[in-house]
Amino acid sequence: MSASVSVLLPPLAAGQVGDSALLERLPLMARDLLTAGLSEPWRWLANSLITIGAVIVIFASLFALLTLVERKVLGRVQNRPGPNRTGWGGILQPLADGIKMLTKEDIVPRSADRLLHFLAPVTLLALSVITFAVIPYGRHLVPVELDAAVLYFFAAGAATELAIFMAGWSSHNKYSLLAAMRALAQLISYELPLLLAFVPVIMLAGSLSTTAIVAAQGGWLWNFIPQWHVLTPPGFAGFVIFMVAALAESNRSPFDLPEAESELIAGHLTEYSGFKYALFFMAEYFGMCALSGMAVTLFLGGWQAPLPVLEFVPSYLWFAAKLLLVLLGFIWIRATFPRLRIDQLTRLAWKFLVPLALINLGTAAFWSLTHDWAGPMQLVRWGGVSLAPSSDVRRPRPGHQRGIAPRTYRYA
Amino acid sequence: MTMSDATRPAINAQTSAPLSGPTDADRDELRRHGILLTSIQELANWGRSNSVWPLQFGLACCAIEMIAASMARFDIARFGSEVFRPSPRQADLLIVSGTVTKKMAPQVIRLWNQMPEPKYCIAMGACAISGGPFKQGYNVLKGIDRFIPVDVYIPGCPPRPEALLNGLIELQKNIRGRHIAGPAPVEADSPTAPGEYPVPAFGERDLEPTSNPKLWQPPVIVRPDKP
Amino acid sequence: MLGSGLIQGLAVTAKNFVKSFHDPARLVTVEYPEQKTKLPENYRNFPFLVYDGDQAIDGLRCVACKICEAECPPQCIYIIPDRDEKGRPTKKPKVFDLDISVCMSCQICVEVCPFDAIKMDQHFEIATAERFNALLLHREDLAKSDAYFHTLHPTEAAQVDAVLAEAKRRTEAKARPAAPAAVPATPTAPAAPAAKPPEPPPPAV
Amino acid sequence: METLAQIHERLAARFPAATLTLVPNPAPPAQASLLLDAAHAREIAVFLRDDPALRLDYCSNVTGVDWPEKEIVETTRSVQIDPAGGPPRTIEQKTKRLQPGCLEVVYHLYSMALKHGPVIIRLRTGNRSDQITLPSLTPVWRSCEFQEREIFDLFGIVFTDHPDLRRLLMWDEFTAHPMRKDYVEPDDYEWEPTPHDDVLAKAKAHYPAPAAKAE
Amino acid sequence: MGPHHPSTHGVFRMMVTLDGETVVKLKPVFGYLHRNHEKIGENTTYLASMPYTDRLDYFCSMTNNWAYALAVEQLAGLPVPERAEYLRVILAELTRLLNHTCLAGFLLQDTGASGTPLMYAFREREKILDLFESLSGSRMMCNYQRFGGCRIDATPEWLAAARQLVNGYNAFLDEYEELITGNEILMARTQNVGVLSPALAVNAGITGPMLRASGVDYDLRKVDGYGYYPRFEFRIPLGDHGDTYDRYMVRMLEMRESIGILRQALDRIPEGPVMDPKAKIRGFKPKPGEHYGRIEGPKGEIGFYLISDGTANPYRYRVRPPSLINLTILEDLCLGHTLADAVIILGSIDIVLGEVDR
Repeated sequence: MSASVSVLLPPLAAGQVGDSALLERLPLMARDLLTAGLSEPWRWLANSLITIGAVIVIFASLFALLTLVERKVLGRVQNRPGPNRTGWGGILQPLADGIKMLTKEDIVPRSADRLLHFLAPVTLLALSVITFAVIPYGRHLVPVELDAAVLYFFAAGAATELAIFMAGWSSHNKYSLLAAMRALAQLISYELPLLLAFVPVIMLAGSLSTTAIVAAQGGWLWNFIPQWHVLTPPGFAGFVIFMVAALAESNRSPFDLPEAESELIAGHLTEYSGFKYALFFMAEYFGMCALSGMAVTLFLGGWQAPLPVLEFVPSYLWFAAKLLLVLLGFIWIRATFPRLRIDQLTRLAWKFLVPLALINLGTAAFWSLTHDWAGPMQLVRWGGVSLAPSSDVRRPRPGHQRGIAPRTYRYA
Repeated sequence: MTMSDATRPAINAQTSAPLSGPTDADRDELRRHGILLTSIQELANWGRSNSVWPLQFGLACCAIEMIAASMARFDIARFGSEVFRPSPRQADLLIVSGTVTKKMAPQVIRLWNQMPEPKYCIAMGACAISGGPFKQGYNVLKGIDRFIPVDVYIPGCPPRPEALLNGLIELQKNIRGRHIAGPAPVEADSPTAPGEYPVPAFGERDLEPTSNPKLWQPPVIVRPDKP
Repeated sequence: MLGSGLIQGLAVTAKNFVKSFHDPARLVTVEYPEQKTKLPENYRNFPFLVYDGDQAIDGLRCVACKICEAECPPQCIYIIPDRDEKGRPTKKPKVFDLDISVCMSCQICVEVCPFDAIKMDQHFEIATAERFNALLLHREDLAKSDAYFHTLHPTEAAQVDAVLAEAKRRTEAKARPAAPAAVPATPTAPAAPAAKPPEPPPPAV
Repeated sequence: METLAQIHERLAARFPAATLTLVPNPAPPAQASLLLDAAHAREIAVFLRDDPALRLDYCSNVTGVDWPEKEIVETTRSVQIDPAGGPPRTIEQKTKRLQPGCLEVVYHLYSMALKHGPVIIRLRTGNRSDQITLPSLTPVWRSCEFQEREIFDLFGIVFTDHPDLRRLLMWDEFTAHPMRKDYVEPDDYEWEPTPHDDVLAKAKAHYPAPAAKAE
Repeated sequence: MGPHHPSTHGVFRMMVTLDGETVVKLKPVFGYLHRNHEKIGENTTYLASMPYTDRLDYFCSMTNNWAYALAVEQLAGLPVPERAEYLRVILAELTRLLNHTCLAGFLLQDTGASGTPLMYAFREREKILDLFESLSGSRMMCNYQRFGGCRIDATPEWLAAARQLVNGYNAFLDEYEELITGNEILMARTQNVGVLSPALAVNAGITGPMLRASGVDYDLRKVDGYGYYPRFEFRIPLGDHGDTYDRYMVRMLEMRESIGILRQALDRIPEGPVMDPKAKIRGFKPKPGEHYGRIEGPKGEIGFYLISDGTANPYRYRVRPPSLINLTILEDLCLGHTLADAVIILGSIDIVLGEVDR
């Protein structure tokens, strides 16, 4: 199957994009220039360290930027300007927050498990950072090329539950414990739809390697419609499921149950102060960035430009733009929705998203098997894949039977 | 009114710690010449003053004005302070917004103890400062500064949200003038739990003790007899 | 359809986000230290004492009758009437203290004052780090000129002026036939439509 | 709706053993009330709630009132006709008597079903020290639950058969009943820049020496 | 939970026993804001209690003022001029708008909508507060009603501003409902949560929108017909399920009715004095007697019970707080639901701790 898909796509060569090749290679050339004087094993080590450093620095500044953007966007949505007095128009706000966090007293509760209490943020951060390794940021910019990159990504991402549970358990606080329980229930529930959601992509691309998946999304139909997976019916359904599950996996509203402010104070973070809290915060944003990056890679064509004429823009910029767009979506959703309850949350996962993802799996198989249908058969193909997921959307769900509907009211 | 100033102890000693560095005027002068004078202390103070996260803690009427100050019309976010943290572990600023009753006072002190240094306290409104209109009540604490140190007092009943913002600006100024090592250690009453303020117990008629004598020594009032 | 409510909500927030850049009704923030909302004329925040003429202390309208001290709900006013050398009351306050850490700006002192001597201020930027000295206002801090009162509450000030002028005319009319007696004026609080004769100061509570 | 006098009559006929007194109210709206005796209060309350003509299903307000012992000076006037045929003389006699103190609970009842009311009933304790037990009406009207707890807290009336009689507003260790008229506030001295006489007296009690020195 | 908790609306404490996340026992603890209002009221004059009533339920100072003024006026038999009665109706309905708007915002904040509905609610609240401020001089603590009328007359400009606000309010409500009422998450969170049966509601003395959400038609504006309410046309929305969603929706619908009342009142308000000329500011001493006066506040029946012994201070001063009595059934509503539900049930009861504890 992978062969049949790759035949459809134009072969990719580095020299094909012409002038932009230099720009494309610019980060790599800079790195090579720095390490040019070193002998081979050292050079490899230096190259890797530079890559790791660059990824961490870039995402750390993205994290800083993101906190600011989130506060600004939330502000704008709520008819107010947001932070604008620290630095020029508020640009230094994250810096101020960072300095304050760094210089804040670090409190470990007397009854807490000191070791776990310390390890939890470190583990979470480490696990979030290593997921960055396999995301292709540009045409030539993949920190680690793995054959099973997608698998690696989700394995590392799934382990973050452990860290959250550690935090909740070690704090020895009733709210934290409840949060830990919620986190486990929630993250395990959403691991499944998350995994099932991208299986269609793997079926379409025929590979577990992220580079190959991005490469499979290159090219344009009739020279202007990009062949991204999100624009195919199973890919679109997969994208929606993936994004819902990603919201839940990264503990974002409306699934921010583990740290639900109005119920559990700050959930598993209740007992964390100062820099450890900042680490948690950072790790959560890293997790969100990684999942968004993966969404971009799997569904939104990775670093591919949306139109042929726009190819002169370096691919990593396209990736950054798409990443920011997805992150903005996260913020937008946070600004709008109330939170679900834990039972509704798990019900949504098991009774709606998982069946939908399974149906989508079948649809994807049908879709990729029928890629050569043409003429009127094309209509049948589109009809088939569009109807299948909607059968799940329309299916009556026992949990929702008790009349969740708009109501009319009478007057005395 | 005659008041014997000699008997008045230094209350809030930590708020008047002078900055032993260059003055604002010096700095402005240097800045004009293109030199950005800074130090670790200033950087830290700058960061702290621009990122004061209040504890999401409302007591009474003033809490509504506190919420209003964080809402669109007044937008405390402009000062970087809209991050109302519900957990005291992550908060920098305790806004005592409203009447502290004797039943509530131990809880407020506990919250204050749970906050990490450096921490600041704003007494917002008449009730938090002195018991205010309700000070004649048997269950009303006559000022939160009997138990915890207060950095800025905002009178008013309730103060307008602008007045709260004004208080926050005052606090920011205050923070910029501090030493990095934190406030002068006037607190630290118990050697076993440094930095913790004793929490009063509920007595049969009143809180026991009724104030923290290390922190609070009211001046003596001497009035001439009424004619 | 499932999700239509969610999409509607997203549309509303998006609309607000976009409009906040060009529609002033969607960006309602008053950037406080730089911009200030215009306070309405009736706004009240802590009382002050009105004086006539140039002398802040001598020109105080307050006659130390202690009505406001008695009526003040939170008991935040403290007055000692002044006496001259012979021990006779001079109808001036020797001490007029107002504790704004207790005051709740209820305006009852203004309503009960028969002499229009105490009025409400509009100054609210008084955050301070000093509880005792900064929040206890003495008569020197409280005394503000009649012109200041006119700028704050022009309508109320005009009414007060009319009432005072009327009272003056009446006392003069009375004083001409009779011996000049220290009859207090018969003004009224502007809120109360009926003119009431002033009551004798109640005994100190 | 029936007048209170009619209700009184019906109740008296229905509960002959109960002592019922009509308490007049001189205020213009004249919300008179019915004083019940504690022994029959629960029965009467159930009757008032369930009687089809009254249906007082809603107990709005429950209040405690403290009536301390009071010395009442009563002036009785009697007109004496002079036997000698002179003009009649009025003789004033002053009698002093000690009105015993009591604690009182006032219930304001309304009917939501029939939309009428109020019917006010009162209960009185025997005195203010040891006979302070009254039957709880919470089993009849749930809305009394917190209000009776509050009265227990602030006035010290003990309600029998109350499901959860604990202090409502003050802390559990508190012993006094602050809404009683003879309650004395704890002397927690507060520095008050504008001290009124009682405050000043308190302040002097706390700082006798400097106060004397300054004078 | 509590007394310091983000969603207890102040300093309220619930002793919650959980089985997993299900509430099996819930005991509310009060008194953290017990400010001795009644004791202070008995030690001061009738007039001096008026500013304290502002601080009872600090969202609804105007209705608190009115309830107290009404009780005293009935106790002393004072007349109120026509214009003052109209102003009172206008201000009471504005207060109802204010309270319900804020409640909707806080309720949604409790369900976790990160601030946006609350911000929109407070945006509108500021407009109403501007009106209050320009009339009475203070944003929240209006201290506006007096025995026998109102303190200051409203200018024509004020009435015009009020008219403008009322005309624009429906648009706000539309936007708000578009934002959130149709939201499936909100419906899932609130429908069938915390169901209150009409029988229990009546027996427990629940009043206000909460009672009407359970389907009991009892609104003092119709029943007592106090003020000039019989002169206005309005309807009472009733809920059929008595759950949290109904409590929210009944308030939204009540706001639309309030807008109708406001339109009528602003059109018909007559000229005239706002204060009864015989009313006394100082030295007010009603004759001995007692009276219980009540009005329909935004949260429910707020009443004042006064015993006068002929002196300047009331002998007994008692507030009937709707919030406290509405809390009676909190445990009944929460049992069997999760902790997250308990939070929004508490939110939908609409309490203000200043009034619960007084």
